[in-house]
Amino acid sequence: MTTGRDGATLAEFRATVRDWCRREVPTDWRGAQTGVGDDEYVAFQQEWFQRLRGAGYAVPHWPAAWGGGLSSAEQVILYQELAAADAPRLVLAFVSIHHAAATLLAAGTDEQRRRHLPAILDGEIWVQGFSEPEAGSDLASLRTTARRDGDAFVVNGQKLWASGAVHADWCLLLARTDPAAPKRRGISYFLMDMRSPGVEVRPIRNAVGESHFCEIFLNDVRVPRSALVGAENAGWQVAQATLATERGMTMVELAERLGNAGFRRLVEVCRTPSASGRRPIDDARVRDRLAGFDTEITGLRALCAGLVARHDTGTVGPADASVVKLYYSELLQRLTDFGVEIAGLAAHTELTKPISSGWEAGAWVLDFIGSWEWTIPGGTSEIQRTIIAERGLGLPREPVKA
Amino acid sequence: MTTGRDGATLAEFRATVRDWCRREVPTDWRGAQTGVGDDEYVAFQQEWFQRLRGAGYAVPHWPAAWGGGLSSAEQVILYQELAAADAPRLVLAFVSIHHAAATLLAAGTDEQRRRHLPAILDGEIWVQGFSEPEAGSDLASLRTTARRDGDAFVVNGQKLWASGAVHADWCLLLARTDPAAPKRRGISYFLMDMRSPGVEVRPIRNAVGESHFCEIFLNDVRVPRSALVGAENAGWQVAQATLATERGMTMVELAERLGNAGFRRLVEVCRTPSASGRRPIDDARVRDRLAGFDTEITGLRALCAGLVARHDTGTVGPADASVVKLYYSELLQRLTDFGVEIAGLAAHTELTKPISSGWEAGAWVLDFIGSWEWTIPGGTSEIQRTIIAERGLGLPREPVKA
Amino acid sequence: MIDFTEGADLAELHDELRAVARDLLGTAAGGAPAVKEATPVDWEQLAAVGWLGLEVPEELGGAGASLAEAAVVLTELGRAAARSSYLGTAVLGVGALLALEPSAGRDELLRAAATGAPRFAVGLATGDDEDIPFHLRADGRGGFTLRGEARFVPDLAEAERLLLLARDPDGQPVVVLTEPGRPGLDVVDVPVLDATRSLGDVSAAGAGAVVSADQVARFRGDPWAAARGLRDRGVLATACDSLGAAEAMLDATVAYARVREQFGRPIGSFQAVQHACADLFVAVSVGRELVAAAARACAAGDQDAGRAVAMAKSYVGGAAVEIAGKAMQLHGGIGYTWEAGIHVYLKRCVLGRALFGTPAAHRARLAERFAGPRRG
Amino acid sequence: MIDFTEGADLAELHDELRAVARDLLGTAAGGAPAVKEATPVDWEQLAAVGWLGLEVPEELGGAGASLAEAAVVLTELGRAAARSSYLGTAVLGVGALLALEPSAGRDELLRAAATGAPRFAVGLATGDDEDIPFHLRADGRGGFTLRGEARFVPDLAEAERLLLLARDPDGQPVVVLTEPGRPGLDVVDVPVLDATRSLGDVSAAGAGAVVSADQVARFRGDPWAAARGLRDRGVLATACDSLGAAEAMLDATVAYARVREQFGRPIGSFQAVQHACADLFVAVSVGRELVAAAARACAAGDQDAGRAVAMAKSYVGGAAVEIAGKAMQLHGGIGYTWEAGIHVYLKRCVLGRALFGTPAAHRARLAERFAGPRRG
Repeated sequence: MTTGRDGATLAEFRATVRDWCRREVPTDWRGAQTGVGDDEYVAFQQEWFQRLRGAGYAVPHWPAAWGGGLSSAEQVILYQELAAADAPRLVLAFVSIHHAAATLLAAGTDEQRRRHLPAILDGEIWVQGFSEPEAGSDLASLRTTARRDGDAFVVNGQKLWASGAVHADWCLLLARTDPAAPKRRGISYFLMDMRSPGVEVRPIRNAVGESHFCEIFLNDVRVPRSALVGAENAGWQVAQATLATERGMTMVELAERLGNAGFRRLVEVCRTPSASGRRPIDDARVRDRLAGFDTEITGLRALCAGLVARHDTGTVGPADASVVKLYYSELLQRLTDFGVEIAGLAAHTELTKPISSGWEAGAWVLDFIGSWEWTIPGGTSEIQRTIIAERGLGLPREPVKA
Repeated sequence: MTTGRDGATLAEFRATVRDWCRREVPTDWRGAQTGVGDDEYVAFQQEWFQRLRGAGYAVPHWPAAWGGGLSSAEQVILYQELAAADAPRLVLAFVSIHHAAATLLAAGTDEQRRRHLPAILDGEIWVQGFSEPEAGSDLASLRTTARRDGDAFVVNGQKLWASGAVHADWCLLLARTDPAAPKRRGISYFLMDMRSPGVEVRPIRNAVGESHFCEIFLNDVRVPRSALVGAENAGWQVAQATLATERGMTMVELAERLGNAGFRRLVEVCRTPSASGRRPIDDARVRDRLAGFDTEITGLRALCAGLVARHDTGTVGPADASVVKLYYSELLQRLTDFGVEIAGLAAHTELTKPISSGWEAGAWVLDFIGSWEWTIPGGTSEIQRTIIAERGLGLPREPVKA
Repeated sequence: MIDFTEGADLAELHDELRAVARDLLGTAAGGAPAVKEATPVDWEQLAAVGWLGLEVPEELGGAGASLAEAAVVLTELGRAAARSSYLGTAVLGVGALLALEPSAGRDELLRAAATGAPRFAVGLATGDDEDIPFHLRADGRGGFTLRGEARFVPDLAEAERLLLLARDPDGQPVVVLTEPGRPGLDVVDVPVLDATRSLGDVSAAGAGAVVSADQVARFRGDPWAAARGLRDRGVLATACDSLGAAEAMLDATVAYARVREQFGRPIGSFQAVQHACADLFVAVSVGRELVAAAARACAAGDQDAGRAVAMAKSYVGGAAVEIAGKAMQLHGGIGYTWEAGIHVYLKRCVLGRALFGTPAAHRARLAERFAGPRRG
Repeated sequence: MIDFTEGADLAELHDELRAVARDLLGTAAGGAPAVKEATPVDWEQLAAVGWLGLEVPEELGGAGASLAEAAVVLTELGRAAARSSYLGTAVLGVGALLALEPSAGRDELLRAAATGAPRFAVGLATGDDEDIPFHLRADGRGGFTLRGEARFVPDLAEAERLLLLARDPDGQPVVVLTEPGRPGLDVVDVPVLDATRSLGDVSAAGAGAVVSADQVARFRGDPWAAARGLRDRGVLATACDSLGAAEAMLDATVAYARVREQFGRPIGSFQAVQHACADLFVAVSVGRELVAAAARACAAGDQDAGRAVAMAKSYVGGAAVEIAGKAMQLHGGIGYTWEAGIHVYLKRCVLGRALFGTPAAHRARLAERFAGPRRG
């Protein structure tokens, strides 16, 4: 494997990655992946994943023993170069290589790790089964139950916003195993085979017409006891431990993509002359906004770098991740909104955007509407602000209802 | 008196007022009233008040029998023309002609009215003694007490933000007469002679260095029973009834002043060339902002007109006044902030602004800092938003603390 | 049909018209939008209730009302995110016809417009560029050759008659009356993300289209003022539409926040939601005033109408996108689903912001009066 | 005195410097600002702790540190809203001297600067206009005549020595070493609302001021780059100052919101206050990163330093005003009093936004690289 691990300097590592990208990133994948069907999307993602895997770039954050082992600095460089080369995103494998792997590494048994980590490298797809219809951002109030029945649990309930569930082989499932316990107690964490009888997946169309969010209906689904991760009724803690393994690298990737393809496309559209020959960028107001976005993206990148560095030194603050997520998602929304404004009426005729892209596709209206996928899921912007205020700044909590 | 009451059309009334303004508004009062002492300020205000009184323009909103009697439409015209002529504001008499008169007219005895309304026309000055140090926007928790002692009440406590108290002859006082009653009950409303023994006034310097806000210390102040307005312990209701007589005309005045002198000065500063000869207005970004402010001021004026009209027809909504106050005060803040930006470093050398002016003096930094006098007192912008949400939109109230 | 004859109280008439519209469009209860797809409004019904002929003189079968009343209907169509050819036929089409020199032909078309058959589309500039899109050259045989292109023309695909804004050989604005399918004329439907709208391009390229003299209609009075007035109609109509959509989004959000519970209480009791809704309410209130003023100014033919519509459009165009966006945000995950229908409004508002001029373009136009002569 | 020799961990050193500074300036506890008037910081003490000579080479009695360390001090001075001549002497004065061709005279001045006597002021452009404010004409007798004007020069009234940025007769930037009181030179104190700052105008009008050849000092290397670098120092310094003031305002607001009760609970438990504070925290976090990057770039002499300081200044300059304004708002009535001292910070931030270029001016400069060649 050609990584920088073996004494190579970071500059050498960057050169290696850049060179690899020049050779391996598919050309014009954006064009080719616009408007394709589901099968082609999955095939494209799996192939790209294997190509990255071959170079040692698919799971850089995993321990070396399992196929990863890049340092934080190398991972940052990797994401910078992939973004600079406008490589496709790893959308399909996202939960597998991040949440599933983190869960297994942090709380799984050896048996569970050996069963799943190599499989994930071979393309096993996972889905997260946390959210529920009535719970929304309030995870502690989840209602799906798992009742003990001999050597298994019988699961009943419904999951929502399960991204990519139609393609998933396995599910990270939170379910209530002790209905009498207080809200955050009595929840257990399971690995659930999506081919189990009683699992039904129904895609939900989102605001841009895509269907990667899904509902999962669980009807007397039997999950063996061996599928439990961590102790029974300690699922909440397992979920928290999983979250704690996220070290800011996803935000680095998103910031780099916004700073590369995203901003480049924005400058491009500002330079495109209208029918009357006038370029938006010839307007001082447009230049002012562009310079503002350039500045904010620079700030975002620095925030991300700081987050990664503080994870490395163990000095990360309790709200640091929320600051970055909030700032990124609202910046993305403002930037794509401005893109819509500048691109004018013609922007509305772009009816599809490339799959495997983020919201920096340059299909401005779709990118803008898609930006709510960042301000709502994973804790709405409102919830991030509360976290920042209470945990980051130590402001008193809102009084609980009488 | 030359008003439009006697069958004259509104157009004729406007012409009459315009003509009067041309003759009677002091020329260059802004220059002359910049940096003057307290005595000169009071003399200037009193003289201007008497000049307006002579024309029937000092208390247009009072009943005709007491010296007023203009219709809403005429009052709007009056304020439009005064603003267009950039006349001085009635600052000193504000509480007297609005809050004091409204209280007397709505809840005072005939005796009280006869004693005070003509005196106000002759220049009697009033101050509002509602706010207290610990209460802020939370009026219901006031602590000043008025204990019955024979035919009088003995008042002890402290009032804050009493605007103009150093000049006041009389005070509209809220004090707690029944300490055992729930928060909003047990409060009484008094007319208090400011020359009573035990009244001490201490001016508070505000953020721009002026001292019109004051503390009032009340130390065993005797107030006769006859000074009670409304029933004992019904002071909260009296205060509410007083508020209800405000029919939006103050907002009309402020909006007109912002739309006239305020915006005119903003355009002026945008047209002033810098040392290098370049005018801010030659920048498309500046033109964009100016057009935005012009639009917002137009919207504000229409909102004010609508508020007055709905008061007239009795269809005013429970949050309409909050909408206008919130919008005005934040627009004022944004507009003066932009003025500061455009006026550049030179703006910081203007160390005083004309007294008797609003925050549209063109002393941009002082105007900007003074704009917080609108977003904080009289219910902060935060409280206005809560009022709009709960009373205007019917959203559920925040749960009360357990 | 409502009586718009003189003397009637306009505010009351508008309230009545609004109530009828909400009834007809199924938005009477306010509340959450139920729109998921672009369901067209029944065209015959619009004709039957008299909306198509609102501005058509009574003697030609119309209601003899004004653009102020059409503005009420436009706002309600926006509120319902309704798909109809109202803008093309009843607002732009009728507006163009009313601005022409009276003639038997024109009156016949006005009478037809009120009945809804044929439908019209008006070829004029709908983007930031306000130029007149077509021009005529005399062909030396008493007729003309038409060339030019109008893009993003509302309700073009459904239109049976076209009114194209053109410069005559002297450079003066005129209206060319024609139909889709005429030789040399290209009509293309342009699908957009906002599925509740119909937009299309009409062009006469290459050799152009042959136009006979009787197809060329002249404006009454100053033709430039008439052309500007026609564009102002489009601007106002889009502002009305965005206002209506914004109102719907505010109502839907407030209704949702009252009932949706999280963390054990209605989300509408959280200050973050309360204050966000308060800001939306303020923006809707300001927008409503500006739109009302613009509608009055247009209806009265005020000299300053252009300024009033630019203000309304620039304010409401921007605010509506913010309001629909905030509605999506405050609806949480549900709001981002296709089913919830918020996206329908968001797309409509985003398109509405650009159609007939972006806020920035209108503000640039408004700023011309301050700039004064250049010095230094 | 802290050891800035190579190999030491810069982040730790900066933390230490920051802690010392907060101790010395009385802002160690964070919390509410106690500033009511412009109390000057003890100048001798600044010299004694080595801050004035931070950038002066060790062999000249300084600490041999860099602008990155001075940036820490500048931020802390902003945090304390301190009045001192640090900017004029230790940042601009020392910065100008360091950029000159080495000479015994220059080294003597650097050595003196580190002791705090004399104090310096640098006559350079401090507004949006970046031109070099003075120019020299040869007087034919081996000397020069100086003409020009620099307005709003920091710490001018307290300065005993002046370094005026001028164009020599060939148009190249040079530094003129002079003193207040020299014939033909006018030095005027300009009082501003922000009483924590000292600004003044220095001019040589009319017949100008006579300057001898040995008063004219040349820059090392590219004189234009040196002049730009000097201006960048002022830009960075002002950004640091605003960042410090913004940090103080955030801390004060959070501390106040924790204890101040209204409606029976701490105001910091209301979402409106929580979310506002969260937004301020985000802005401070972003600003801190941009300022740190700019300080690093300047200290390292990066080619891109101008871009980094423009980003830091434009972002923090605007954000600091918003943060101080929000602090005033969230402190309620108390915040609007003179006693509370919030106004001191607000005025300092508002002035800081304009000093060394408004955010808009810096963004205009930043945008030059995108605009590309004009077409069409």
